[in-house]
Amino acid sequence: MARSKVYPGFAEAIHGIEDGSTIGFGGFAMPGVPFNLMKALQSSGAKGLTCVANTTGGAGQPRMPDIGHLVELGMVSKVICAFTAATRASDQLPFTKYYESGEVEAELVPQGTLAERMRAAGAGIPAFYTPTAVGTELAAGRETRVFAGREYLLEPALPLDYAFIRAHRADASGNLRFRRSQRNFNPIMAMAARVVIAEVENDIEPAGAFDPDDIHLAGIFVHRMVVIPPAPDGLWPQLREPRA
Amino acid sequence: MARSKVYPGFAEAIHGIEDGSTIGFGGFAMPGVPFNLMKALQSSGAKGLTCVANTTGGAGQPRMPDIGHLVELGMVSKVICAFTAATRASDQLPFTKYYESGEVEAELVPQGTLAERMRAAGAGIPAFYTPTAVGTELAAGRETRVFAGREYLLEPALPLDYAFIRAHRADASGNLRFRRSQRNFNPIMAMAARVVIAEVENDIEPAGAFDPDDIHLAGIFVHRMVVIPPAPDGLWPQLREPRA
Amino acid sequence: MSGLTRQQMADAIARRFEDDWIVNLGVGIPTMCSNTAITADIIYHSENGVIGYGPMAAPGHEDMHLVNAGGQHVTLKPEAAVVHHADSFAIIRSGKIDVTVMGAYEVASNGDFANWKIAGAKGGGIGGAMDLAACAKRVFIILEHTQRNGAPRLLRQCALPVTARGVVKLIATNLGLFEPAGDHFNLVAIAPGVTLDEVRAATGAPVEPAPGMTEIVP
Amino acid sequence: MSGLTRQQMADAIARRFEDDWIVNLGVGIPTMCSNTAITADIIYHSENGVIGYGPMAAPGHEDMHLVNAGGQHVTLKPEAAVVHHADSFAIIRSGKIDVTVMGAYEVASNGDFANWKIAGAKGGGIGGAMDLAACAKRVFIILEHTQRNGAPRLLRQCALPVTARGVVKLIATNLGLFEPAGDHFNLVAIAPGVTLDEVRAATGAPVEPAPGMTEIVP
Repeated sequence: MARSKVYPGFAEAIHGIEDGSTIGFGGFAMPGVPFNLMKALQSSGAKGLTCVANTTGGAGQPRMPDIGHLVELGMVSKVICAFTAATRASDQLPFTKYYESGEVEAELVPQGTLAERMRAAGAGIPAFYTPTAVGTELAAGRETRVFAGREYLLEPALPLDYAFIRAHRADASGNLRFRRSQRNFNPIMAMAARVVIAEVENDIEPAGAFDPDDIHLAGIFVHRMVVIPPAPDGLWPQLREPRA
Repeated sequence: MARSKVYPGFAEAIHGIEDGSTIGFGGFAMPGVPFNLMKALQSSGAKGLTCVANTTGGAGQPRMPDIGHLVELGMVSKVICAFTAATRASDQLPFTKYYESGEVEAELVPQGTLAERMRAAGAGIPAFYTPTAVGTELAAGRETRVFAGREYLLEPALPLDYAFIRAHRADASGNLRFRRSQRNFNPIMAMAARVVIAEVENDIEPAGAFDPDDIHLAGIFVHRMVVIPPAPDGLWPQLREPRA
Repeated sequence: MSGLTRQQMADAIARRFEDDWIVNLGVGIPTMCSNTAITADIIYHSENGVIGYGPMAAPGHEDMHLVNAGGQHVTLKPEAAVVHHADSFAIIRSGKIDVTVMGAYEVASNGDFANWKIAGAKGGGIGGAMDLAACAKRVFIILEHTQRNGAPRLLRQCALPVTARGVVKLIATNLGLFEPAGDHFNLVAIAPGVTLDEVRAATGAPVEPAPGMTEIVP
Repeated sequence: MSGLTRQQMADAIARRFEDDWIVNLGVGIPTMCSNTAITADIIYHSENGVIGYGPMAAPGHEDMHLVNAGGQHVTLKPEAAVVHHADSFAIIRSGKIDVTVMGAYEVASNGDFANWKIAGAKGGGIGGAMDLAACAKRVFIILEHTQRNGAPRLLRQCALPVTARGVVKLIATNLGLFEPAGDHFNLVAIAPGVTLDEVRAATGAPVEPAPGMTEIVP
């Protein structure tokens, strides 16, 4: 008989993250970010992490758990993100100070390449070619190749040890559904990861609750699940404060 | 205002297929095969086609429209399939005679590589590496490369001019849903194609009929749709006769 | 010589959209294109996998699961569909975006532009910009014609690290609409109350009036 | 010396399945593994994107939209999920299939096997076999020990073009269970009523009884 995938709390669900692990954090802006798992990770004592996400975080208010917090706690050795600095000269990300001091490494990756590198890892593809970033600073010194007269950049797969994701609904076998733009990086990070830990916004439903045609991420990819409690115990997306 | 994507019949929907086109036919075994579009194509007069599908067809009974029919009509110059010969010595595919005589070319591609080559075309990836077929006759003389100690084969994208697909439900904007294993190659062939023609098993529903989270192929990929009439006017999957 | 407002710059771009185009709007002024009243039937695509989004959600009616690439709470049109990030960028990389409209720090007459890295910064904010710039059928740029200190943003060559090379097709600034033309910009349409000499003085590359140059009707 | 029936060969393989394994069964004898009564909780995966299928559909209760990779009408278990072909092979290529069970024309003591091309044929039938063989965690093969004319199918080296090299972990034939061991096969378990000499005589490579060799209980 298969073991239950449901864990009683976030700390239990993230137990055993090894130092030096590569962790992907799903989400884009607020929707689909595993805020509760990220918060629990802050207390885990893990060190030397490589953190993969769209952004290092911290540009908006209210500030929710992000990679920047893990950096501030000295848990991170490297980030792999599509945003590693603010895009407005007047802003500064929490991460920036640690990056500029050399305390933390960063690999800046175009968002589509980031997504595709994880998709490749989840698809057993070690490397692929993309037109993105050709002719830019990011391609400097790297391998390119011409196909049908156009130049492409070789990009390696990006496998993850862990994916922390957030879903709207789950059944007991781990089949997940995401709502609206909550889906974003979550399914592909799950496919790229060795161990997938999901925080879920609704109570876990019995296996068979979803039509097999309507599952966004199959249960074979999902190893641990935790139901998010109502606020204030659980963290939920907030409206962003308007920018000046 | 956007033009209607709904066509009155199969002949109208496939009108204008140019000689020399590359056409992908969705489906795996019976589910999801665009039988009606394939039948209409037999009368189109198109020549020199490159046909892409899981199989050239004709191994089972009852025989439904397949690539073999197009070959028999002299419409095909090349097939790209995961099955180009029978797997039982006692069987012979309709295609075989034409292949052995040299009348038609064939590219035999492992099924996962076939799927991924079309997925790559639909994802703007000109080429990728796969472990499949390394060390086999299919890799003879081809480019391989070692990543992390394992050998991989370079595979090019496979773009299509047309994808003929079959779906269960559609809305007026072309959003499609497939049922059960009907999904198979259909969405990825659609993503790889310049023009996508879908036969649909139910009446076209108004835009908004599906939850945006429950769409298997977004309408931006679908250009022409035809509703399949009830049998005998429309072709529907049949039970296969048991093998001896 | 103030020229167009930010909304008017967006309007000048949005009026170029054609029926059935799939359009991706970048953060900032480009998102204002969706406010422009146009007759073309447009499908808006957002990097985070939203196909067919509509106007901004009214305050108090935000769907907390639904944002566009700028993090704004949008609404969905009836034809909307949601995909994951890899499929969303499959759409982008395979050339299905008819136009991407982006902001920029600099744009050059050779079609290069720069919008991901501030001078002197370590790191940058690329987001989806490099994928869109390399792969969309058309790249349209909206930016203020000059920096706050008056230095030009339309240049012969970009000084900042570029986002993509040779891809920009059309530029809207507060002074007009421009097309990169190699060693110069063609001025396709000029903002009302602005003179060609003023445009030339504010531009870091030669500017030639295009044949049939018009005045923008804001 | 007839040895095991086809179902008994499948049973001998299926009893090696472990809890939570994701299992892919090839066309022919391998599909019979799903008839074997085992206690392990298995998830069956089919190349056409069906994850978590169950027993064959009862005659008259077939779902015309649902087949496994062999084209048979199966049923779905409550935990089932459907994906498209690219995602299905993403699961395969990324190594998430714990075991693939396939038929073969030939299997060699170096772990090679051949199942896609008949001698003298132009073309072949690969299907998902090369992806599964190259990428599954374990490749188990079920085949009749000899051809109809008595020629061996277990060889030192494959004569037919191979499907993958060095991947086979376990082989069930009507005469026993074997492991490729380089220059010979280890006989892990022998079919009842069959002698080691009979096995050796029917095999095209040396056969050594494995330490602790057992007799198969059909």
